[in-house]
Amino acid sequence: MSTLLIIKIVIILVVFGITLLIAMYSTYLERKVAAVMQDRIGPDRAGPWGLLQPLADAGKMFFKEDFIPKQSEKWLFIFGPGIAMFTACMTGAIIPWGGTVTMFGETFNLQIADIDIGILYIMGFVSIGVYGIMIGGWASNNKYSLYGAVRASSQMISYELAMGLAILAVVMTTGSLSLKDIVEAQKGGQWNVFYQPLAFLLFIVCAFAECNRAPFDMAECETELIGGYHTEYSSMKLGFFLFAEYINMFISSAVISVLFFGGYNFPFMYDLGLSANAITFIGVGVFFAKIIFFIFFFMWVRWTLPRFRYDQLMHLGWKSLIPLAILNLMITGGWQIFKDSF
Amino acid sequence: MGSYIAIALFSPLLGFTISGLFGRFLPKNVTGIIASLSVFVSFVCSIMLFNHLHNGGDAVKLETFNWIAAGNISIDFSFLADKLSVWMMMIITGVGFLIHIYSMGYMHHDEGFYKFFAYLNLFIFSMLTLVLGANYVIMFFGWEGVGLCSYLLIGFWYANKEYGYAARKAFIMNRIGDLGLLLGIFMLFNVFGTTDYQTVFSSAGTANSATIELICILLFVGAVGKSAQIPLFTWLPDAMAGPTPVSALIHAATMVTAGIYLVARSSVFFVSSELASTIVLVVGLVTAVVAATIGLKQNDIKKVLAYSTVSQLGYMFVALGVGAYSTALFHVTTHAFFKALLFLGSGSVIHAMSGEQDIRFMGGLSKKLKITHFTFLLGTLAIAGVPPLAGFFSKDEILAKAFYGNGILVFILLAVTSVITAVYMFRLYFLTFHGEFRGTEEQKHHLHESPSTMTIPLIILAILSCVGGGLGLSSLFSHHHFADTFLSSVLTNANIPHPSHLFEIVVLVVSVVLLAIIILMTRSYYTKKQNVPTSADEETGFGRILSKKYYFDEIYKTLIQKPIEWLSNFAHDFIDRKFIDGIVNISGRGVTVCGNYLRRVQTGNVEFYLLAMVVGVIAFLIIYQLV
Amino acid sequence: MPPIDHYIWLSSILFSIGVIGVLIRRNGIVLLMCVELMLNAVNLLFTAFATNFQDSAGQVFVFFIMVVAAAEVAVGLAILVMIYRNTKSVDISLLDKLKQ
Amino acid sequence: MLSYIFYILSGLTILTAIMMIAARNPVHSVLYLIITFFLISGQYLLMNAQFLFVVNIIVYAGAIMVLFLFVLMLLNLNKETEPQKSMKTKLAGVISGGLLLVNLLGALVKSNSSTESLPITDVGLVKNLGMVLFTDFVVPFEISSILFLAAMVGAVLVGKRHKGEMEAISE
Repeated sequence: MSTLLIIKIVIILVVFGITLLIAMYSTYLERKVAAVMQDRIGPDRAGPWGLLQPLADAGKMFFKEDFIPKQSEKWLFIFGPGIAMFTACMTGAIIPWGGTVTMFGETFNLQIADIDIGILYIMGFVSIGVYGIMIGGWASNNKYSLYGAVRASSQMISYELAMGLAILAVVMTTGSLSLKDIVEAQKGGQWNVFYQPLAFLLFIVCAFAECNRAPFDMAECETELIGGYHTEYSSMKLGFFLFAEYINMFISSAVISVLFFGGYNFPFMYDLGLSANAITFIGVGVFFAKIIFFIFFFMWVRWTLPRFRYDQLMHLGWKSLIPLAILNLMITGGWQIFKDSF
Repeated sequence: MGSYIAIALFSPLLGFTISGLFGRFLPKNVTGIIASLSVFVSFVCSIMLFNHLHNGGDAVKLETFNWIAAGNISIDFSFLADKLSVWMMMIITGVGFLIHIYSMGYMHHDEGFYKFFAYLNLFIFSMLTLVLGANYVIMFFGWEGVGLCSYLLIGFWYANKEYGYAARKAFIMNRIGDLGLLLGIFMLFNVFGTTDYQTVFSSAGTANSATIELICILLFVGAVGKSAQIPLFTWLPDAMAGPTPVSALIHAATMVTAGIYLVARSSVFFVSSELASTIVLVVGLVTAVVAATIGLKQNDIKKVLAYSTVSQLGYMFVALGVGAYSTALFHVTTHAFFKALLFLGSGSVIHAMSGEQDIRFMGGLSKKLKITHFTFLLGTLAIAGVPPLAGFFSKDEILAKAFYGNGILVFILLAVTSVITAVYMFRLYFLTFHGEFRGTEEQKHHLHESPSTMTIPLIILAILSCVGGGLGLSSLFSHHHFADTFLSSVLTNANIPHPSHLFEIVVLVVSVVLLAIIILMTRSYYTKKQNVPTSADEETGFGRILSKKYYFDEIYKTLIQKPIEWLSNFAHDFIDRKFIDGIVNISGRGVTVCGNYLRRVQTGNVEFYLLAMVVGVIAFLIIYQLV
Repeated sequence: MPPIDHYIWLSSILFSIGVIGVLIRRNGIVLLMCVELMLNAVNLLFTAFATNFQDSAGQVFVFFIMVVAAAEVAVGLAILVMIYRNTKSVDISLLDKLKQ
Repeated sequence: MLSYIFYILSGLTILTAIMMIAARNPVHSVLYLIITFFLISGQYLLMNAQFLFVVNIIVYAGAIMVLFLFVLMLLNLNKETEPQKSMKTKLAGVISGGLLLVNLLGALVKSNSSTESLPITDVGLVKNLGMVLFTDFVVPFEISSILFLAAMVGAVLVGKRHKGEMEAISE
């Protein structure tokens, strides 16, 4: 086995681990943020400042009774959360976590795979992600779950369109689908958010909807549907669903950072006179800082904005976001032609 | 020099576009001025071109692009300004400009003011295309454009049904002629492989003489339609439905001369074809006589002038038939001057009479309409052929050419026509301007001289009618006059002996004496004795025939319209209803019967269809593999 | 890589399965799905040939087939939903109104 | 090695396709079909047709099949409401389909079969495909967008409730 393969395997494991870790501590962060916003203290019993709270939660989840309702489709009931978890984890594979590192006589990227289709891969997995919710919700054989599943599916296919169009604008400015190329094109503070503010706005709204996060958490809206698609779930299966949501949030934040905020780039990165490896590691740190900021942003929005009504959600998606995205695309295309002709 | 052609052509087109598209938003004066200016620009261009050619320059050709290219057909969109074209251009734009000015006054109260000027400009453009085209196809393009504008302008007051019918009549009659012209062009193309003037004329000698005869006759059919000769002349008097400036511009000065232009343009062919020339001569002669006699009994001021136009066009065709092409063109010119003048004068009268056109209700207008009266008188004298006004020279020349070219009979008939012309013109003049006023009190109270926009063109045209003869003045003293010399390089005149001085002087003296007698007689009959013509229905004997226009319309109705109606009815009742519908019904019934049995296959069951489809595909595949 | 023949085998089998599905099911939605399966079998074959001849036209064609399939599904499902709304069923054997 | 992957994928594809038409529950049918499409996507990946791979997933698995599932769930169709054909018709259908298969394969067997393995190309990469799509096939591409628009309008029109219907529901 070559060194490169070993390094790749290590990166895969590390990325997987970090993904789970961040997702885990996102639950903690969520509760802390909620507490701060509501002027409470939040979890503080388990460990210092309640830092062990996620572990305690996980333990609780594992030891709860794993209940499968009698009227449900047993296998699909089990597959649902599994698919949700799987698709959530798979998207991390092409995020460029950092620049190049030279170590052990090899130069390699801090990225599991830099594939040709890049951002389309993420779109693909996001579009499959809905199956977990749909299958789980349908298999529960409960009307609330079914409603949740139906809502989730139509919501996600609606917002996927606007999201794809918003991404296309970025792809048009960069000229590549590869996330690595997109990040490299934003070197030196040339962040896409300055060139594509509308696309950024559209993308972040769609990302909220795709993650089923407030204010678009219609599929699990407690006040209307009890628990939505996970009404019948308990124990670690419920844990998988919740966990998948946090992973999705993490990946969304990463993609937002990559597409619009320069990924691992940070201002003046070549003016500090640091070695390449140092720059890369600082870059990784900066990248994670950006990701955590956006995770915080997700929570901030959740505890600030009230939930939409379902028809409002559909109107927003089809009648505002998609036309805006098309407009943005046309402006971008026009600008490209204008730029190229001079 | 080519750019002058382009400017001359596009200036009216631009005017048409502006007044057509934006006219309704512009003030009336602005529209009128733009339209008039655009024609004036063309006129200036014509003068430039004329100057160029007069100083011995070569014909100017403007090549733009290859218009039609299909197989071995290749037609260029090109224009040619030779002496003939420029001569026509001068008349069209010059007289056209004056009429534009006049229209600004005449049409001032009309709602469709901008539309009118748009049409007028389009007409000028079409007419220029007609005379400037470098091949027969471009000419035909202009020819059709002229026909269209004529239709639009005759039916300008389309709300009146009669006027609409008149427009339609003009259009259809023109189409009949156009068909002949089109066939002629096809034949030309077939024989020479091109329709370009220069190529065609230079290789005219190579063609079979019978073919040339046929081509000439076909072209002449087109000319008959456009120039209102027998048997296609009845549209022109009806065309008086249009506003009077239209009558002046289209139906006197320019459009109807397109036929003359066509024959003159093709003079190379006509000179060599005996039969066609004879036909031209006979048709022209008959038309001249018939129209003149009809003119004797008309009571509508514009109709009299219309028949006089037809008659004068007949004169021109006689000249063409004799082979005196430049003489015909000369008469076209002088006729344009005095006929435009007469029409505009009549327009001024009608304007003053608040739309009244019947001369029986006029009279004594000379006191109120001084300028109109005087100019109209000059026009009348000119058309009657009083020396030294324009009409005398051109008519006299035609008479002379006819006498020396075709003998005494043609000469006598023309001379008689000339006399009749003088009679009906002075009848018109005296009935309109002298004697007692016969209209209503309200009209009398309302009488007024027209505004200066109308009178100034009248004055200019009157001057031209007086001096226009100058173009042919020298024929009395030498054998070639200006028009002859200028046009001789493009027109192939037949070899006619020049009239002797004795003949000229005899004609001069006789005509002066005759005219004096006619003037006195008509004056005493219509002014002194206050005779007022009766309406057509009260006429008796030959007068009735004349006032009914030899029953031409009625004859057409019986000979052409009725049989066609009968044929259509037959086709409708028998062929269509019984025969074709029968076939359709039988087939339909057959399908119904078959369908009644076959519909049992259609179970309406989608599954069955699907299965049938798959079985069909399998069967097809098996057959395909077996074969 | 397997030879092109095997791709033809695979596509033919998938296509035939689609045909059988169309013939043995009565649910309109499942019928549409079977049609999708047939289209996919054809797509697969196109791609295989495109690879075999190293010509991207075949793949472009697959792209267009997907476009048509998507349009077809959108309209087809809309029609089926309407049928369901009127007849409370998606059973195609009930759709014999054309007979009258 | 790639050949083995191909045979495994093919076997699974055929299996899931058969399961799809055999499943009694329409939702199961959809799920089996989704798996079939994933396996076919795998075949694309095997042929290095990356773009088709991802488009197949996004369009078929991610949009079209979600739509199917959505409609099935919306209409709440399941095993109990699924109409079934009689055994005889089913048998007829299977025989017809089998005959079709025999025909297709018969034609293949009759022709000269090739044993050359498929070449490995990069015609299916986004870059190459995009180049062809926007140069040689730009007119069909534009027309297909019009087709989409028409389909969208059509679907909306078909699915739209009429005015009277809406009032009847709200009452």
